[in-house]
Amino acid sequence: MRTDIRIVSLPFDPESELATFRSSLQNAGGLVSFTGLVRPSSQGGEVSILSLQHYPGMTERGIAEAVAGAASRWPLEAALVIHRVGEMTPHEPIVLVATASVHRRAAFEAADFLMDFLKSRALFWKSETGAEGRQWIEPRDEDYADAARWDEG
Amino acid sequence: MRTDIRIVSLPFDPESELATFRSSLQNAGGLVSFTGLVRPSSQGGEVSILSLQHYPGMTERGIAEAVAGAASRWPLEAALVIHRVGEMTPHEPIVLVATASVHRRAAFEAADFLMDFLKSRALFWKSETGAEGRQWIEPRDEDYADAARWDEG
Amino acid sequence: MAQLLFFGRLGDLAGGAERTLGLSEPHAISDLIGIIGASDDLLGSALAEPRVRYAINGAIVDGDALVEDEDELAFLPPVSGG
Amino acid sequence: MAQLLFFGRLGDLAGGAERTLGLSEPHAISDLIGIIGASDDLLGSALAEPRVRYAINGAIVDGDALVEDEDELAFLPPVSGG
Repeated sequence: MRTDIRIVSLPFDPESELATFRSSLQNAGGLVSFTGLVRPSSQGGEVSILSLQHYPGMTERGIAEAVAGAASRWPLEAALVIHRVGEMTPHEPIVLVATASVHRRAAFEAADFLMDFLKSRALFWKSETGAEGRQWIEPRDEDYADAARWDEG
Repeated sequence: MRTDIRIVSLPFDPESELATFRSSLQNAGGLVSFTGLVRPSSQGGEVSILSLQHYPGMTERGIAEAVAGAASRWPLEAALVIHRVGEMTPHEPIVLVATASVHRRAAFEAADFLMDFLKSRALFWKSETGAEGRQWIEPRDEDYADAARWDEG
Repeated sequence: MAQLLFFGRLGDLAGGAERTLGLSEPHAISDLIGIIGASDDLLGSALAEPRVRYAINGAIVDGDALVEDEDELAFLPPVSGG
Repeated sequence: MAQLLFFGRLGDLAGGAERTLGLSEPHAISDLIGIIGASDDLLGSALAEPRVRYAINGAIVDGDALVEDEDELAFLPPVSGG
């Protein structure tokens, strides 16, 4: 399987990345993508800046292990993970996950699995700055529950 | 929910459609897309031309009902379905489904649901032309089983 | 004239996706299949297969439904998915 | 000098994401937390919270692991997801 994993500190263009990803495919019949966007508000109210911190090296290795896990569960032709770090403003893309497979279901499940990993287990620390100042965020119970769906029984 | 449903007989560019779709979003935190591509081979061997027929009007109404069904199950901000008909060659996009929601899981499930509908219940008739001539295709058992996952118990 | 539409492989059997049929009075779809089958056995039995669905003017109906002279009657074999 | 890294809210408490610490001999992480806590009570108890994980040179370890003078010791609070 071809994999492309990148942590980027500058804005990226999800659609041009997807176009490149699609043009690389040989046999895949389907491509699933998830694009995560900075939301203009959260539980705490309006958000003006979202800031994401990672642990260079260790964060990438964790994501690479999750991608390898996806490749061992599903027959994928290629997978792409691009994750933004640093300071972002509402509506900017934070994350792009794309998976391609001969089988539609495999591409869906692998993208879903990778997003659950990124949302609950990848080494990212997030703070939001709004009217009330800056606040550190922890995963929602929902994110832990989503990720636990894939654990061995 | 904003919906955009189109049956097109000329090639379309999934990534430029996705860019337009993304730029329309106000509150969505996530966008899921599925892009289906003509595969260069199938059970019957190499495929040189894929031909898709639809029933103008009735096919669109069926898809619109499925999109309305998705909107009633999941909190979606927007949904996009573009489906190609006519003659296509390998690697050309056949279908693009995109869903956007505040909730990641809703966007994933709605896109998955719509693809299952399109693959097994939408009014499309497909033939493949290869070395052996032209052959009409019926859905795989897998497609029926995928679609049945969403039926009321 | 009623407009008959044959989708998928039915179009190959009918030698074309469309055909017109003058109806002096309403006929049930099953009767029309009988009339078509009288002159084209292969097409008639393909149209009568239980997996073939019928639509009059874009609405799914069963074989008892009556077709009138201005109607569009479509024969829909199992769909193959997009 | 050992390099200490404080992620997420721990960086705010430590007054910076990085700090160096000269170690004449190896120390268990739990001992180092005690040393830090002696001069900064708030940071010390935040580092000792059970949900905080430790990594030495990029590998997750437990509190008994020994930190040497050239090591990078990271304090990882619960991740918040991408």
